[in-house]
Amino acid sequence: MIAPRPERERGTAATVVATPLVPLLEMRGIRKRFGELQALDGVDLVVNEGEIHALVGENGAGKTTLMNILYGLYHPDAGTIRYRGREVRITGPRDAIALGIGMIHQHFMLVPPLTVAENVVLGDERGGPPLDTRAIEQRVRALEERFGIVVEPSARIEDIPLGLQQRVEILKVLYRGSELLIFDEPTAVLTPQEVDELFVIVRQLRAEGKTLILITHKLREVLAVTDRITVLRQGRNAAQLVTKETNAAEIAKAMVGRELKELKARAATGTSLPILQISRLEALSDRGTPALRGVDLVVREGEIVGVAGVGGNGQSELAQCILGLRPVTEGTITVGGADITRDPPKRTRARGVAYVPEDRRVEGLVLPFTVADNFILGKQDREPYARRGVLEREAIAKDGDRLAKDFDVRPPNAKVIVGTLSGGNQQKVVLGREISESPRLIVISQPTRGLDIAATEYVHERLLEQRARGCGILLISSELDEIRALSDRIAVMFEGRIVATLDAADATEDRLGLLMAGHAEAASH
Amino acid sequence: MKRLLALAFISVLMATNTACGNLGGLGGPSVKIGLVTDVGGLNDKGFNSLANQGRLDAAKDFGVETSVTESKKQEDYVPNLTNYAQQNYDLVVGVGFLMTNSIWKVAKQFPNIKFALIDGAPANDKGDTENLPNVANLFFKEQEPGYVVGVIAAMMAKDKVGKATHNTVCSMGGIPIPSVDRWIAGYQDAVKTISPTTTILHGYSNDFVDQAKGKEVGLNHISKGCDILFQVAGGSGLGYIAAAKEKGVYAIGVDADQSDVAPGTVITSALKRVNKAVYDTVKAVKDKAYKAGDNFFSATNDGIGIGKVDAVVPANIKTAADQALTDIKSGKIKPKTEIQVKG
Amino acid sequence: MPIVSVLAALLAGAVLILISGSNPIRGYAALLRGAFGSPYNITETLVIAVPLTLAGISVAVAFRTGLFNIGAQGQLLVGALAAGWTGAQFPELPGILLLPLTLVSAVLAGGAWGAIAGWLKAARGVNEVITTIMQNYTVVFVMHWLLQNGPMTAPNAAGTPASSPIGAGAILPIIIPNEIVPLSRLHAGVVLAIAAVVVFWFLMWRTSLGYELRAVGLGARAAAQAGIDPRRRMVLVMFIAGGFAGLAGMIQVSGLFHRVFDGFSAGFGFDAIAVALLGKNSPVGITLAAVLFAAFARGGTIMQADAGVSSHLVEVVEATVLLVIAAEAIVRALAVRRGTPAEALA
Amino acid sequence: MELLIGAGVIAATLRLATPIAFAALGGVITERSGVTNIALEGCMLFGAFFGILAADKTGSAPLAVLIGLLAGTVLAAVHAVASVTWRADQIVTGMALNILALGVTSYLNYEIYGSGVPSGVPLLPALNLDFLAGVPFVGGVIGHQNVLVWLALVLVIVLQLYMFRTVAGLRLRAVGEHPRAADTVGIDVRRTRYWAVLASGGLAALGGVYLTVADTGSFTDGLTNGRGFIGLAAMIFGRWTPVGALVASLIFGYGDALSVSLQGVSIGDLRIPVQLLSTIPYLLTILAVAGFVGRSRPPAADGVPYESEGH
Repeated sequence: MIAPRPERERGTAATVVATPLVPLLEMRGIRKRFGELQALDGVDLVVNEGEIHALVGENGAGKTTLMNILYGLYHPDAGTIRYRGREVRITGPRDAIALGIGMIHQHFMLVPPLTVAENVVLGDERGGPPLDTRAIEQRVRALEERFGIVVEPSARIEDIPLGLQQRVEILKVLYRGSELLIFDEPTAVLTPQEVDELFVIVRQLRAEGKTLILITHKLREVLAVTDRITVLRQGRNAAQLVTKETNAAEIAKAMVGRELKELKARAATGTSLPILQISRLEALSDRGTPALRGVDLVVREGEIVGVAGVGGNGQSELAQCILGLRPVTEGTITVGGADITRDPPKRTRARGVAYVPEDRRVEGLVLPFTVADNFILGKQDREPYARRGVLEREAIAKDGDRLAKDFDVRPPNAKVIVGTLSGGNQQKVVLGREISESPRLIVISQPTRGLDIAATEYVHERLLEQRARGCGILLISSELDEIRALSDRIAVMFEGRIVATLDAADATEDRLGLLMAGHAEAASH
Repeated sequence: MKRLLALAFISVLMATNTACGNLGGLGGPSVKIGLVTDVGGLNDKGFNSLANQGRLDAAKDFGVETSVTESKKQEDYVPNLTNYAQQNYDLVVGVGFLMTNSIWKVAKQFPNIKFALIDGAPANDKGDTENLPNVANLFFKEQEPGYVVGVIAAMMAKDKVGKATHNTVCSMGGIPIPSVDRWIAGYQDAVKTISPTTTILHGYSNDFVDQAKGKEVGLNHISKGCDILFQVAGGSGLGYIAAAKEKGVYAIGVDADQSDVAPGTVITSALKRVNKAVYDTVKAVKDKAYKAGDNFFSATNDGIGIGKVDAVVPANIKTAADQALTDIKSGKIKPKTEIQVKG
Repeated sequence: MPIVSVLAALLAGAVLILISGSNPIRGYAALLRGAFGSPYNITETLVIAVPLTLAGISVAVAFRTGLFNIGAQGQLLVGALAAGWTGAQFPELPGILLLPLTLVSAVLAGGAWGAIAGWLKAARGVNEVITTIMQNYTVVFVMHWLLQNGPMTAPNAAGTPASSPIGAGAILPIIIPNEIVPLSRLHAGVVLAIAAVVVFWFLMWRTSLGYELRAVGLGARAAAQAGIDPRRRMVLVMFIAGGFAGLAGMIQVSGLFHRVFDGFSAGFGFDAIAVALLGKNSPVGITLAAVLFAAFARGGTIMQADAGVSSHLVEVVEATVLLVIAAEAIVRALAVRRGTPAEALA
Repeated sequence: MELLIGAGVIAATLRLATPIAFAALGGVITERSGVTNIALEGCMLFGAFFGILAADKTGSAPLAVLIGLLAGTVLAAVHAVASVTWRADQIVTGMALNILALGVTSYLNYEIYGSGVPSGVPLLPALNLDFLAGVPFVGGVIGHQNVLVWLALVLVIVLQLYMFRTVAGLRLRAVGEHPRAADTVGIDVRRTRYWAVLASGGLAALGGVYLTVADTGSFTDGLTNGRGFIGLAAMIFGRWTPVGALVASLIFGYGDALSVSLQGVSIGDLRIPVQLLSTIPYLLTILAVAGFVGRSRPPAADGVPYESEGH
């Protein structure tokens, strides 16, 4: 099961660890088991003071589990943690905070109805009993100035974009005077510019004497900003590297244990026939503010149109409007020439529209249902799955097993509860359900968020297959690499508008980044 | 789920073990009396608690063995009555007009067991009254004590005695049904007869439990000038008395003597001696003098009466009340049974 | 483990009974005898279990769809009123017509009353907990009005707040002959209840509609994007929930009382909430939990009658057992869940 | 007009709203922490019974308030243990505690007082604001309200401030919205929830104390008559805020007051049956929520047991 570690890597690790200083953090032989799964099987992690240390590995390699142990959220089954040379027991976040360890969580630990300042100081308000809002905001502002991180302290979390929410997470940690900062997949939701800004912050923190652990699977980022690298694979140490002395291929190989596939070159399959036409589309957000302000967009048969943009600029609302989940206040949407502007999801889907929502756990799947039951979601009242309103259990089970096999769901058992599957396999269930009906149009949001490399490759291949079949695809993603790799054309959304639509060939990362940040003039350059 | 199954299984096991061979411990006294309350329960401050008082008195005085069952739902009446009948109790007493059909059903099945029903007669499945040879119907003439306390209220109001200065009297029922309204009918009849100028108010709490609601009706009546308050509403009525107490006016108790609920406020009580009815019926069974069919408890046999009269009530009024009671006994006064002033 | 906890709860109850001056062994013996100790007592336990099961299904159907139906009590009474009215309105009709008519009217009336809460939630966003609580009280007072010398009061009621008896055709027959269990009241309603349990199971797990309801309950947004409109399902499910409760009301009228008495069937709708949750909203679970509750109700009464234990102490013992079972069930469920890695690795 | 908005009706509104407001405040505080407490009814019943018992046995009304409050807190403590520590189903636990409270209070009431009621019990006084006597309407409405009515109003303000203007309130809300986020910054989720549940019991119990020790002076079995559940509805109606809960309680109380003041009133020849008058508060509440409030969002983690990971 578990690939043997190459000798060479071990040697590398040994030489690097032999630094004269006492390491700031030493985790040795950490083990953790969840039921059947040995999540960590004797992992070591050594972090020196003042460095940026990358912790890389695929999803499920154990990175987050290891960090949750360091932060006291999980208790290890075995192993020791030494901090500043002293053995410590971390039984909860309080212990970690007291030691000077702070964590910027991947799923932000922010309370949506509270303000930025309230979230920053929560649990360490330094005052009271009365809540002195002004004093708190003052303190947060001072902190922001010191580290050059700017967010309006009186804004509510639920009103600000994810990029800013992440800054709040960083501020929270800095506010507590943490010396060791753990960043868990910090760039997943950021634009390239925001990533650059984050790295400026990260380097500045290092200059201030902070130590950082960066959990990621994006190699470019690892190479750009870190000093040393620990690679995990399947719950074990796969490599210890020094950033300056390695390259992307070496890290990737250590992560995956094999060479990566290249995406196949694509033949142009696009016809001129538009399948989706959106004109002057307007809609409101959940809070009643304008979310779409006149969107025009066309997707043709056999074409992938990518929608790039910083999260929260109307992409989700756009997808929901197409599907009929959100009322359209102005404008029209047609699919294959038929007006679907006011159609409910059921009728929209009947016209051959498939939808892969961005949050598969909440929107895509009914988690407590089995794989087979999730495969028929939306088809539960049609033959062959139902006759006269009565479910055809046999047909459901049979097709469930077939689809689970076809789409490589693991375990390949349609009776498994979907909630217990990994993210990648959950996404396969959604994708399998949606493309098994041979749709004419697929609206797909964040198709590979949280997936490991193999699953990402799998999803991309399937999408290209659909494109080749002549299906139109509207691809919404915050992963620019993904958009650029798959799209024929790229539309950039900013504040509820499509500010530019570029051919893939013209869409350089810089240009997209500028457009995403609202610099519309970039399109003309 | 396993848990429930297991529990049910154990239950059955233990039940079969214990089902036989118990009850042998009874025996002893020859007469056994069972009382089944209605859903109001033993603490209802009304006919159930009085019936229970009668049971306890009888147990003490006659040495009979007694038992009581509180009904939690109307669905319980039949099995609760049946339980005693199956164990060959000598007398099974049911309380309340809601049991008329249940007692008919059970009594028909157990012709050798004697039954008694407070405030009702057996009613067959059509809803028609059908007297049975083994059911004693214990009726009360609630209008009679209502009339007597009405005399006191009317004269107090007319003569403006003490705090009764507005020549207004009032009353509150629990719900508008005949067995409640009869009290009020007698009360109003007396006031209309003795002091036609007195204003009469009347209301309902629509509840027998909620004291706060009763109090609000009381405060509402007092704000309209009422200073003598008569209630027929169980626990809710206690709230009505509380209103009188808070505002320093007078109240009249019901069912039992409620003078100690609020001394100085409760000037008297209209009594319905359910305890006596039960006690007498037990005695009759013991003495083999049990009489099926209608048994009326009225002024004639002291089945009704009035409670302690507070010192604030002048002697002449007290005398007038006694006289009214005597006149009712003799048939000279026949209090009305229908309410005249509805609100 | 669970048995140990339940025994501990019963032991605590025994101490209370002892302190109150009664004999706990005699008390518990009476409890069990009252619930299951004779064929007659078993049938009486079942008589109580029938409406509890149906009301439990009413609550469960809503829970499965993500709604909290506190209104089973009111829906039951509305169903009873409808059954009482229909049954008395056409007394001459033969049973083959009148019984279905009575049943359908009760189901429709209970359903419509329940659907109000669903509609208010779907159309106006009104939390169904508020609506159903308020509706419960409203029914009680409307029932007072109808039956206390009101429009539905029987002409021969003689002071009893009751409606006219229903026609013979509307009556659910006793299913156990007097020769086998003398005096038994166990009526064909128990068959209806079993049928309802099967219908509940079939509806929820074997039909497209049930699939949709469960999908809405477990993942409303996933259901919505798949074309299952949660709002319509809210109205529909509250209609179904009300229908089951209405059927319970009809059974009390047609099976037991043969008319409507003011204030009857008190509390079934509230016990039903605990029945549904204790039974994990599953058909078999609800049935067993209903029997357990009914056993406590009947056994508790006999405990007072035959062992002199205060009925209120019986309530205390019942509550203690309920608490222990609730805590046990959840702790157990959590222990199982903790083993799954999905959450941990997400 | 007098019957609809006279000083008498509005004063009655305040009285009738008070116990409901206490229960609703209890609901607000516990649900804001993420624990549903459907046992408010039982806590109220405990407060009502033990309050009047204490008043009777100690002869001191203030002491009665304290003991009543404590009794409700004790019952709530059981709920806290079951729902926070054992992570039992909060609704089943609540239902069980309601049954328990009814049983315990009814049992003790019968054992201690039999069929009688205590008399000469010291009650909490009204606050007589004589200087308002001359002021029309206002004097009639608030001139002679019980101290507990005032306490309820004060508590609404205090809790509103506590919840939105104090550090502890901030933490409470964080725990109810996102317990994990609170946990990661070192806030003790369990302890916060424990205190919130205990406080909810105490507050609901004050509603019960009001009924017996302030309003009527005696206890009868089950006299709270569902007010705990009405309080729960008022909490939702008031969108889980103290001030909102008060407004909701007042609307309900107003309906209740109308159902009394309109008795005997006829519109032309039409006499509204008294039973139907009693439906006013319930229908008014539904109408008010449907008409003005609409959708309301509970705290995100309401009713969800919290389990810190990895233990």
